Amino acid sequence: MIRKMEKEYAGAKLGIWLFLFTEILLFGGLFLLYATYLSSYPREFAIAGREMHLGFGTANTILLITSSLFAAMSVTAVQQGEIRKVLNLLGATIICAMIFLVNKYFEWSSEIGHGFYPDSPRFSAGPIGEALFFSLYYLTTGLHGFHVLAGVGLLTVVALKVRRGAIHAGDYVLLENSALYWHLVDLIWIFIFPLYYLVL
Amino acid sequence: MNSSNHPTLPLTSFWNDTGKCGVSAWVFSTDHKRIGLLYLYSVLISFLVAVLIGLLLKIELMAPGRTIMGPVTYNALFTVHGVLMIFLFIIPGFPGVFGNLVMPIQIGASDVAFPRLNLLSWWLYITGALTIVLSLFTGGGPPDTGWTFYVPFSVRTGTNVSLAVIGVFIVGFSSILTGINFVTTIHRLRADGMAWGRLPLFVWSIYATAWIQILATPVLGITLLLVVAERLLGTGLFDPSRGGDPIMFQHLFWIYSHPAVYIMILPGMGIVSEIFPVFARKPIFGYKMIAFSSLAIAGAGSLVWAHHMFTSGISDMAVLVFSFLTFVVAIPSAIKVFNWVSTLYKGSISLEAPMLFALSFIMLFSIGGLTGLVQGAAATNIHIHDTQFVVGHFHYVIFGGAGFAFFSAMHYWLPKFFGRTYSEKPAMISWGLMFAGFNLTYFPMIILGMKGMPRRYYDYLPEFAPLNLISTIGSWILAAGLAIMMINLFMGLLKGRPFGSNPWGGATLEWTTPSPPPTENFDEEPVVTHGPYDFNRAGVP
Amino acid sequence: MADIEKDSHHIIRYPKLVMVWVFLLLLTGLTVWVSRLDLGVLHVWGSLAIAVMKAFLVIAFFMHMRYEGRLLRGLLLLTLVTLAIFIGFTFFDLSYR
Amino acid sequence: MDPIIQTTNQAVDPVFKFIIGICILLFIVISTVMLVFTFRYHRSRSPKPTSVADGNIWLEILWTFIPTLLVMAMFYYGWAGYLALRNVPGNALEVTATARMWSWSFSYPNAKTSRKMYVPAGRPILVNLVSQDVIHGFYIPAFRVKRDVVPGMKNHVWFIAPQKGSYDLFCSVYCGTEHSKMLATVEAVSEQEFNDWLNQVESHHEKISGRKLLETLGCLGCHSLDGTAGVGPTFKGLWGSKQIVLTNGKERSVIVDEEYVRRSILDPKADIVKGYQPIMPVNSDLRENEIEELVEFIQEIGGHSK
Ligand code: HEA
Ligand code: HEA
Ligand code: CUA
Ligand SMILES: [Cu+2]
Repeated sequence: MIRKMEKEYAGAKLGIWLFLFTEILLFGGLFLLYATYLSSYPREFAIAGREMHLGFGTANTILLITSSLFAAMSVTAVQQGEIRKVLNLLGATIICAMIFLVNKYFEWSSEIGHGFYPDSPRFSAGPIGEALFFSLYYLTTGLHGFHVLAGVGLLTVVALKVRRGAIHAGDYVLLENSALYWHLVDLIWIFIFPLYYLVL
Repeated sequence: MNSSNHPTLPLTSFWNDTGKCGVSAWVFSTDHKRIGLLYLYSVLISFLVAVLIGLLLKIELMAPGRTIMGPVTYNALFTVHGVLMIFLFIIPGFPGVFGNLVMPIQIGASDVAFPRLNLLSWWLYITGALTIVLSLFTGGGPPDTGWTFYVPFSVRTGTNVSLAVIGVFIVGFSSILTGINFVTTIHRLRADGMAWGRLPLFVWSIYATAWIQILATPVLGITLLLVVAERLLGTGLFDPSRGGDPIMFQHLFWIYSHPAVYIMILPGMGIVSEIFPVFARKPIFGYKMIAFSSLAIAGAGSLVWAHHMFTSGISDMAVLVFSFLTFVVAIPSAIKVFNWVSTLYKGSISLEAPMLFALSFIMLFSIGGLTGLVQGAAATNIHIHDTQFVVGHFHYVIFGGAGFAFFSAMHYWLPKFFGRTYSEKPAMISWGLMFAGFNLTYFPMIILGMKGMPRRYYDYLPEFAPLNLISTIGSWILAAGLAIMMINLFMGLLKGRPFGSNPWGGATLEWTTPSPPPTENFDEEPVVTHGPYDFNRAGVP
Repeated sequence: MADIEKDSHHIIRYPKLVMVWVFLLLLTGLTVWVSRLDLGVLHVWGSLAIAVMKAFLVIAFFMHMRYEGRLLRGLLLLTLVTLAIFIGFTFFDLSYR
Repeated sequence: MDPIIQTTNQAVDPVFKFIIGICILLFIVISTVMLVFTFRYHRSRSPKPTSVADGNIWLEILWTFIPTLLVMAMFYYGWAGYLALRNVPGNALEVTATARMWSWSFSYPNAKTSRKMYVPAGRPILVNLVSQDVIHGFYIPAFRVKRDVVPGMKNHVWFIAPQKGSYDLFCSVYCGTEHSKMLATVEAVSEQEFNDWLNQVESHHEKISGRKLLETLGCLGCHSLDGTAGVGPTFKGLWGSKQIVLTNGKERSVIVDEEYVRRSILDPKADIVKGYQPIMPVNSDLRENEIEELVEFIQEIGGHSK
């Protein structure tokens, strides 16, 4: 019996990692396009990149890193059987994620307000590669935002299960795997941040 | 409980040993065998629809000019034919049906690693399939882009591309989950004694396939999403007037779709590697090389995608690299072929239906693969790219290769799961008709391509007429064979002779359990003591 | 089984996690600072190098990869190499057009 | 491979012979061996296997090595031939081929345009490929050349017509409804005839006739002038007639007048005549006087029924 559980634990761990690999490649397609269009339109990308709000980007980076820390700590906590702490940490993670999304909302609104959105009149007039930068930016951060949302949902479910006692020191794969997913969301952002906010 | 839907089966098989036999006990079952059969039915429906469309295409091409339909219909039909065949039949077919039915038993497991995820995969498949079907009847009508969805055409056309593409996306998601499930299963759930060196070659091929599903499919996913975004939001990423590059779409598309052709063929190769030793009563020749070459095909196959784009305007450097790698990926296939043929040497060969299909697999796949070499060489590709030659090539590898392997597996393994079997004679006749009809249908296409008839042509010049007519007639013979085969299998599996636990004399684990197997597959967890082709110890784990 | 290490339930103590977090913040600061310098193309590579370091920290500690068996690490490498090839080989086309 | 080739066929055909030759040979050998084994070791003749050999390292090496050699040879010849197709001879005559849904037009250095592609036989021709809308494919089977015509991309292709004669030119990349009708002819004529043709200048002041425009724009691929049914409505008797059209999915009836014809040309999706598919491509690059010509011509041939 113990052996069977051990097997299932290891299986679940392998499974979630394989899933994370597919996520990496999903975003990989967008990074591929970014790389190719950056190499075709370095100047236009640089001009477009300067329109980005570094403040929003940095704030969001810090938020995600911190939330990642909370998620990692919640795993330690559950391993040590500190259920109250787990709940607090998960709550903190979720709050960070929410603030991230609110930030994102304001950032997008401000950009759209300035006339940067796909198919906008401003782009039809501007240099030819600029629109590509913003299209990629919206698609990438949009897809990422969607993942953040999914992560919030997932962590909420996990938190409820922890409270119900379904997740505990003896069986916490679900928590650990959700944390892994959350770290991946962070990881993707770690690359989005320099590519869209910094290098240009 | 109620035995009405399978009259005389022993009460100990997965058909009824849980006591749950209603429809909902099937569509919500997490048993890998039931899910495998669900896949079988759904995949076969797609196949039969698509195959009938293929027949219509051939009738239209019987003579130049309009024969039975207009160009708009023709274009929609070949698109639907391609999409159904590729995304709803052959890609989900092997992993979904035989990967599910056989692979867990072959490694001595009682189920896959994530049974509920497995069920979700099937549901996603169904959702995606229904979405695709829905796209045919709503909006601007069935998509008319070809299964490749090339931009800018797919962005400009008024047909219902967005919905169809979303359907394909969902099916792709299902494929990813199956891949994850299988890799985990093969790593974690092998029975005691089932060392990597004792894995049946079918399992090796499913393993290699699953990796392609995991690593390549997400790229297709994002590509399709981009097409939708392009259509709905006007993101302009592939629109040249806004700096986008339509060739980038082709890169992304083929980064998935070339490896995908190995998703289609690798399990077929695995099946042939099972059938040859069993019907020649001899261990497979070069076990290690065959197992290794499956991984090599999966790996090297991910590096050759741009050979579909030699004329598109990619750089000459890219042509050089990708043409070279295309030839590299042919070598592991050659190794396999030589090892299979050597397995026959000094064996004791019985020519039953599975073996006949497997032998013809070798011939048809060789023709398909060798025509692939003609396409892989840069100079010759220029002439035959986008001609009927390509159509001939891929029907030879997909239908003659993967398809015949699928039929072979249906004859070899399905009786195991139904406990009853088909009659041998109609099986032989249907095989003969299909083999003859197949060559008559597709060889003319290869010649037509050499003569310069482009593909996706609704109408053609009179000089191409005779060969097209021959091809059309061939498709009727093929159709007759296929129909006989389907009827024979269908009747046999439901009402035919009982099928013992190991009539073929196989040495892999699925032949150590009863036919049909119980839900738990084995009465007690097997401990494997010998390799998969050690026929002296066939029948015991 | 052989391919998982015993250590898969390794517990990472809080102080260590916080240390990693501090490093991540420092690297974030560093990358913002570097982006202000006038480095030309080096910008891209410099920022990416820092991002890779951050990713490494997250994967190794937050995601427990340091304590996993060889299998997972190998597979992760496989994935990253695959992605690198997909991106890299596309440039056989783009760089020589 | 001979670096100085006379025609593009010479770059490609030997490669075909070489690769297909090897392939046929391999296929015959493999199938024969397989069939012989199947026959010789059939259970009726060989009731028990007489060997349990499950591998042989030397054989594996042999049949890894030989195929490697063969495919490398194929690769090399294929590449060499491809290079010849890419290296345009210096003295080539430049022609621009413009593709649109679903027609070709060819223009020459002196701004002459034509629906047929006239070339001097025996002289290298460099074709610059331009697309007005989606991807098309420039394919002349007789000369073994093909290149995609990608919007926004500068692709080219070259060939020599070795002999006088007419050759077929196909669109090889799927481009929509009338893809298979997107044909043109390459007329290879003598140098003398070619020059005569080229210099027979249509005076620039002369108005381009509406009929000519319909031809060059490819409209006639779908719309007939004589009342026969096509992919799109015929022009005969169109002017002034009453048509049921779908506008934003709602049916309404209109009288065909100048405004309607203009809208149909510039924004084909606005009104779809009932019973037809919304497949007409947008013609955004037309000049005002061209539109006038078109409207006038449609009025001319359509008016008399009223
Ligand atoms: C099951 C699917 C499948 C498989 C297995 C293959 C296998 C191969 N394919 Fe095919 N291919 C397709 C499905 C497949 N293909 C499809 C669907 C398309 C068209 C897509 C579209 O545009 O719609 C296509 C198109 C396609 C093209 C692009 C054509 C074009 O549009 O211009 C090319 C070009 O290189 C190619 C090459 C190859 C090669 C080299 C192999 C190799 O893997 C073959 C290896 C096999 C052998 C070599 C034969 C067996 C070996 C021997 C008999 C021993 C002797 C051999 C040697 C000495 C080498 N294929
Ligand atoms: C698995 C893959 C697969 C299979 C099996 C087939 C099978 C067939 N295909 Fe397929 N085909 C593709 C995949 C496949 N095709 C793809 C990917 C394309 C490219 C699409 C594109 O360009 O985008 C294509 C394109 C394609 C074209 C080219 C269109 C063009 O370029 O103009 C043609 C034309 O002849 C064609 C014909 C056929 C025919 C005649 C069959 C036949 O083999 C069918 C034979 C069978 C029958 C004729 C029916 C018999 C069965 C019955 C009658 C049912 C009986 C059942 C019971 C009693 C239960 N196909
Ligand atoms: Cu133009 Cu096909
Ligand atoms: Cu390919």
